[in-house]
Amino acid sequence: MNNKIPNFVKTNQFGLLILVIVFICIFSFSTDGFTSRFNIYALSRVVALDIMIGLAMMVVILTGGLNLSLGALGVSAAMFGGWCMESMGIPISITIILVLAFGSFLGWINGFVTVRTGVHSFIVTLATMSIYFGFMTLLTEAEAFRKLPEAFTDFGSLKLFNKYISPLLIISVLTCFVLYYIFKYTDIGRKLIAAGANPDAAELSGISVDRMFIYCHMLSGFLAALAGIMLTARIGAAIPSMAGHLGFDWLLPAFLAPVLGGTLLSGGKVTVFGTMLGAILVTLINNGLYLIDVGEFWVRFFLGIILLGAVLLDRAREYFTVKNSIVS
Amino acid sequence: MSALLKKDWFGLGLVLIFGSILISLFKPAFISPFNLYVLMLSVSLMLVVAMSQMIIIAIGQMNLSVGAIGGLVAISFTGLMEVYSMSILPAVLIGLLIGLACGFINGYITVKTGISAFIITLATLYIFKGMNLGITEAQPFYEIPEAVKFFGNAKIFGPIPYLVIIPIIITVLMWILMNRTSLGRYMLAYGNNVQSSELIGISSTKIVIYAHVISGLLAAIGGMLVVCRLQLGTPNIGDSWLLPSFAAPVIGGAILAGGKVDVIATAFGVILVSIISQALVIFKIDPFFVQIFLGFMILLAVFINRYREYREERRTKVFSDE
Amino acid sequence: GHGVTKVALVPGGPHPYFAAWEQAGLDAVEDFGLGKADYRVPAEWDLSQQNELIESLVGQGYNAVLVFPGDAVGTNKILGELDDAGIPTAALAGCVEQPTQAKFCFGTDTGHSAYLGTKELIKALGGKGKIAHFTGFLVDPNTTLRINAVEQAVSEAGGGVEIIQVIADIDAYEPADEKINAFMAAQGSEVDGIVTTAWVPAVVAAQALTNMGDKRIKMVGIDHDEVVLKAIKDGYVHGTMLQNPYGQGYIGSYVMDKVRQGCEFKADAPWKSTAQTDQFIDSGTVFVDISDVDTYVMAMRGISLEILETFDSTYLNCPS
Amino acid sequence: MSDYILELNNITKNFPGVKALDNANFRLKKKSIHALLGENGAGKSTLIKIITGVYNQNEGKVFLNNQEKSFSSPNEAMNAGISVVHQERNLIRRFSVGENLMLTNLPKNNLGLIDYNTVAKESKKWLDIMELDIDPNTIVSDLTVAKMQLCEIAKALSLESKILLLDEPTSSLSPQDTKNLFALLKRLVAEQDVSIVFVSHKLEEVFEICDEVTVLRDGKNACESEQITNLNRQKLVKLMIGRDEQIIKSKKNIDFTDESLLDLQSINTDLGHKNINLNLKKGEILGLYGLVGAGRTELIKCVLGLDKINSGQILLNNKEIKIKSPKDALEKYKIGYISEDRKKEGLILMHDVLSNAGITVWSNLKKILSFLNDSIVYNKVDPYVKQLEVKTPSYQQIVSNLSGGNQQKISVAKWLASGTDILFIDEPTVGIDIKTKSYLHELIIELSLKGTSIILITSDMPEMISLADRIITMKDFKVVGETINNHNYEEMSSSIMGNIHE
Ligand SMILES: Nc1ncnc2c1ncn2[C@@H]1O[C@H](COP(=O)(O)OP(=O)(O)OP(=O)(O)O)[C@@H](O)[C@H]1O
Ligand SMILES: Nc1ncnc2c1ncn2[C@@H]1O[C@H](COP(=O)(O)OP(=O)(O)OP(=O)(O)O)[C@@H](O)[C@H]1O
Ligand SMILES: [Mg+2]
Ligand SMILES: [Mg+2]
Repeated sequence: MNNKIPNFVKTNQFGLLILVIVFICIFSFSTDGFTSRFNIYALSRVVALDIMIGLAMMVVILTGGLNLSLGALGVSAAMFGGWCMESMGIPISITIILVLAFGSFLGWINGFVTVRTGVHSFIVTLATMSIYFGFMTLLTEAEAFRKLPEAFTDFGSLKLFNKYISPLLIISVLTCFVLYYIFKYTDIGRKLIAAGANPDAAELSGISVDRMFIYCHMLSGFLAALAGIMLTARIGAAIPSMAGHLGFDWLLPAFLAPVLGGTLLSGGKVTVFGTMLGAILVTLINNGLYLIDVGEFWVRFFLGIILLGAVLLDRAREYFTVKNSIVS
Repeated sequence: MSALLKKDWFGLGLVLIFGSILISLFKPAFISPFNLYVLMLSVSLMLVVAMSQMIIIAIGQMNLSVGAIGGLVAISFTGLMEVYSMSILPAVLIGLLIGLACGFINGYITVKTGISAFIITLATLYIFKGMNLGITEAQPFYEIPEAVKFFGNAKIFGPIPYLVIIPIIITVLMWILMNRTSLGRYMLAYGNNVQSSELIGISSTKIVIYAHVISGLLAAIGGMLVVCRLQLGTPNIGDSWLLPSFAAPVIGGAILAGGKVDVIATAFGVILVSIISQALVIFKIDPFFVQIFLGFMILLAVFINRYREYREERRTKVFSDE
Repeated sequence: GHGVTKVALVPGGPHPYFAAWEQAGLDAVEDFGLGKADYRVPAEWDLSQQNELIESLVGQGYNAVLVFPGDAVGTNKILGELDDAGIPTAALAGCVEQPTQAKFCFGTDTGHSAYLGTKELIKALGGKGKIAHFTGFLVDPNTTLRINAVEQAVSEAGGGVEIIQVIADIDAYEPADEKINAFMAAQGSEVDGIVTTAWVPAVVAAQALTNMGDKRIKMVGIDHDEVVLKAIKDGYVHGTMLQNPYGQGYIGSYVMDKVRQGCEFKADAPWKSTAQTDQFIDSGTVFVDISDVDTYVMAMRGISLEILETFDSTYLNCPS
Repeated sequence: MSDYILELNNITKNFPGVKALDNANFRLKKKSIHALLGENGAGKSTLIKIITGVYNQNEGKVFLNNQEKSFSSPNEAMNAGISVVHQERNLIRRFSVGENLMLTNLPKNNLGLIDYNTVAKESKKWLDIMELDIDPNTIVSDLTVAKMQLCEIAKALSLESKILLLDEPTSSLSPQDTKNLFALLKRLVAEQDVSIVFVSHKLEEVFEICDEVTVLRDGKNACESEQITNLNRQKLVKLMIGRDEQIIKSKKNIDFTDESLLDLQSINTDLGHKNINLNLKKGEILGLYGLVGAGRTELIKCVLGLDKINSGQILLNNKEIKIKSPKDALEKYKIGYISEDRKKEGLILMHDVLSNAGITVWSNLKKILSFLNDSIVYNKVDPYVKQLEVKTPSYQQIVSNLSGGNQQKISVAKWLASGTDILFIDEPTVGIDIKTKSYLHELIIELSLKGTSIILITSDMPEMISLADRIITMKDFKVVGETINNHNYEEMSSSIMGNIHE
């Protein structure tokens, strides 16, 4: 009886996967444009970014904290990249390395201040959000960098697989696999999770929790910077407003994906592929709602309703599978 | 004295007093009646919003939809008066009813499904805001009765605005609720430890629904107060509430994982944030530096306040374990 | 042989400024026989939401897009992609920076409008006084243009006028209310004039002056929010810089249809230049004060008709 | 009509993957103290939670005063006159003791607001009855574990119920506290007709106060309402574990003149330890005895670098060392610590058995690029988990779903796996059934025979005397005595207590 239902079916990812498939079916039948090459390509780019942003938030949620500075950090890193390429003429590959290092450094600041002062990551990142964004605006004077090397911007509009898929999506999916590997198959990944789940127990078991928390923030900065680079490539320029005022536009997608994906907000549990599926689901619904033409002013309303329905359905699935796995 | 030192609001109180003295030494305009009036206005609006979030923090949850509820009530309130020519009182009552209903929906779904309130209110944030936009199509309502406008502008004595009355009453009631009633204590107990409080016999359903209903009502009041203040019902009301609503209670020592909030310290947190943002204007900070200063000031204030409890706070999580 | 034209008019996000586009589009369908001219609003004021909407519009069969750029630079990429897909586009109400695939920019030169508004303010102040400038998000490139334009107008006024404070990042009502009132409290007695170059600060500042009952401070606002217009009528606000959203939507839709029918822009078309683009057509910016606040709609319509009447002959080469 | 106040018939309770109770019966007579016994995971706590409406049984019936009852919430059970002290601590940590005691029925003034003066007064009454010298305004989180447990009992008493369910109420009490409690319980039964269900792993206690016994084994009744007079220790043990108990004593020859392995020299700490001198020989089990609050746990934590040592030296093999963190201790000096608070510090309750048992060995097992997978960890920890006979459906079981005793086994297993040279073991057998307890004892001795040096903190005197080679007594953050253990219970206990009460 216990083995009747495979383990994967019991997971949140399975529920999400089913939902994604259902929505793909609904939208393909009920709208014209959904399966068009242009639309799928566009979707792949949006999804790519949402996944990356979601992952960047996920790794801080792992510690039981939050990273409100995510958007500000990503934009700052992207602007830094723009400056490197346009003003300094640094080659693309080196720029990317520098940007990722810069993002990790800003993440390190978040982590270091959080761990050392004991002030909550919520407040610390609330403050650094303001600070990073302020410095970015000050230093760039809100000027965009738009004379970026063509090789770089072309990458953002490259079309693969019979022009259906953006290479950005491949980067995001690869990142998912790398993170999955880290969390599942490495010593350090396990320690990150343990530290997030119960810091006291982890510390007494010989794990340096402070260091793990700082790593999580650095990883978050790294991923946010990567998202910044991807967005720069997609837009073809590094723009101060590309994540909205203070980077706010990134915050909701950043929460939605991991939370839908089953990442535990109290820390200690991550689901990399859940986050990926969460991002895909939200993007699909958003896109589908525009296509179905419910009236744009109502898009948000229906998005909310569908999200609510999705989490309720998922809960029903959980209930059902647990009920069926009781030994007899 | 040592009992005083232990209070969450004590450190903040000191920061506020010294901060204010320092600012008024440099800029006497800071304590001019008009400035105090302006300060009180901005404090009173945020106070209600912060309380609306605080009560949810007390039970160890988050309400991302406070702003959306406030906005929905604000435009319903003005819409009823403009489009249906309703008089003020019924419009206020319906506004409160909407807030109550929104809160009830949040609470009911959260407690019945066991899904984290963060997710539920994230979804309802879209729903409430979506209704707001769907109804208004982004157009503000302008026809506000004179009485409402008057309430938003008039002063009682000296620099004290009428508008501050309701927030003060709410703050007092909230203090009583959280410190002197079983309901409030049960909310805190629930926030402290869900499992234990259930074993003690505290009903989760009741606690969670009550907290969300109160939160919804407060958000509704906040929305309507903003209408009084702005004298128009724009669909954007509430959009900028989310972070301040968390910041004030947290600066006031609330633990986001639940079970610890302090009404007075939250009020001080609101005042602190208002003073900081006002100081940035008064000192004519170059707009390009404003964000940077704001960030550092928040950190500084929290450092000073938190210094004494620095070790205890070390790994508190944002969310309670479920 | 190009099929019917289906135009999408896409604003930057939900905002009352653009509301007139809806009727303008419908009227254009009626008057010029387009297939469609729909007002399609991104669910949020957010560049990527706008991009997502535009991308989905292609799937829905729209074949011309008029867009208020969510970002003067960032929107270019998607315009380029639409161009690749054979869909003509133009920037409406605000411009995108060159180089761009947008056929042209039809709207308000934001910098120039701020410049003119400040000029009007200085005139009202009699050439001397202290002024404050309230504006929107710093990261919006238009904000920098506006700050510079206001400074330029002030510097041209000789030494008599001085900017004592710039308050930015107040594109939401509540922070705007807080900061503008704090400003009034601290500097209200010193300042002689206020220029606002974004919608929300204009509304809030007009409201604040009305509430204070202060007619000494001269203010020049922007756009046509009822609060601002009423404050002008009541004498609390000196005037406002109006734009022409209806005309933008109406004429823009018309031109897109022409472009799709194969019309080309003349090589010697009398384009205007702005800081962002040199293919700019002014949809009309007028300053309105108490004398013409009631009749501005007529004035705007006049400007629109004038542009429309001469548009073909001035700008277009059409296949016969 | 029977004279049972509480009767449970054929109760079955399923959890995902576990059948916790299987046709179990339980009958509680009026005015009796009824022991409910069984190994870890036998289903004792589950039974109690079914009585109190925390869980609903899948099958079977509950009768209260001969009427069928089924409580759907703890509140209903409370209102029906059942009060309970659960195995887990259920005090609200940020509330005061007084408020916790009165929480279900907070006294109000005329305005309907809580009257905190009355709260303090009322609760003081119950604290006094428990002979607890605590100010009702103390915040619970400032209390020691033992005090918390006593408060919890006081809280249950304050409901003045006729049925009192006590799930391991004495697990962290000192012998003295336990004695006081028992006197009180006997008085309640005699004077107020209270009926009590008593769960404990300490059989001496059962013989001291109980009159009837029900034993559960794997969720089934091994015996039902047996008179205590018909039983003796051997019989009881056999009922519980299905075989006889083995008494183990450490029999080793430690040469106490040897060089010591670990040496604490005049340690003074931030927490208030004064001039602590301690040395640990290779292969020795050094007992640290003391009443609760003597500062033993704190001393160890200071040594591990979690709190500050102000002066003094720590020598390892005669070389001065500075331990900065438990990580340092584990990785550099091979020192491990088994915490007394398994829920908070010992285990990651939300994670599965494998990752809890393996946490200390990850660093050692990792391959190139920090690679590590489940089977590597499994191979390492499986022998220890097997050896301790952890009862779990699989390695993927979430630890919080295990019974308390099995949780404790996991928190021990992970340190066994880590293979440290020095192990600090803090209260290892709190809440552990006797079968496992003797396994654990065997294991500790075996470890020391293999050369691991152990500092053992336990408040269980018999345990201390059977295991330790040498016993150091602490009181008020100071060392007050040192005795070489001759394993003679009477002699040793009087000498230790002598040290404490000097
Ligand atoms: N909430 C739960 N979910 C899943 N399994 C559970 C749960 N609670 C208890 N169990 C399982 O039910 C069985 C009985 O547990 P119970 O806590 O009643 O044991 P116990 O006799 O009290 O043991 P101990 O002496 O260790 O406290 C155990 O196998 C345990 O793992
Ligand atoms: N005099 C005291 N005043 C206040 N708190 C004390 C005092 N003595 C000890 N404590 C507290 O009591 C708690 C128990 O101390 P500790 O755990 O070190 O004792 P122990 O000897 O290990 O006892 P056990 O492990 O049996 O509980 C600690 O939290 C300590 O801070
Ligand atoms: Mg138990
Ligand atoms: Mg101890």
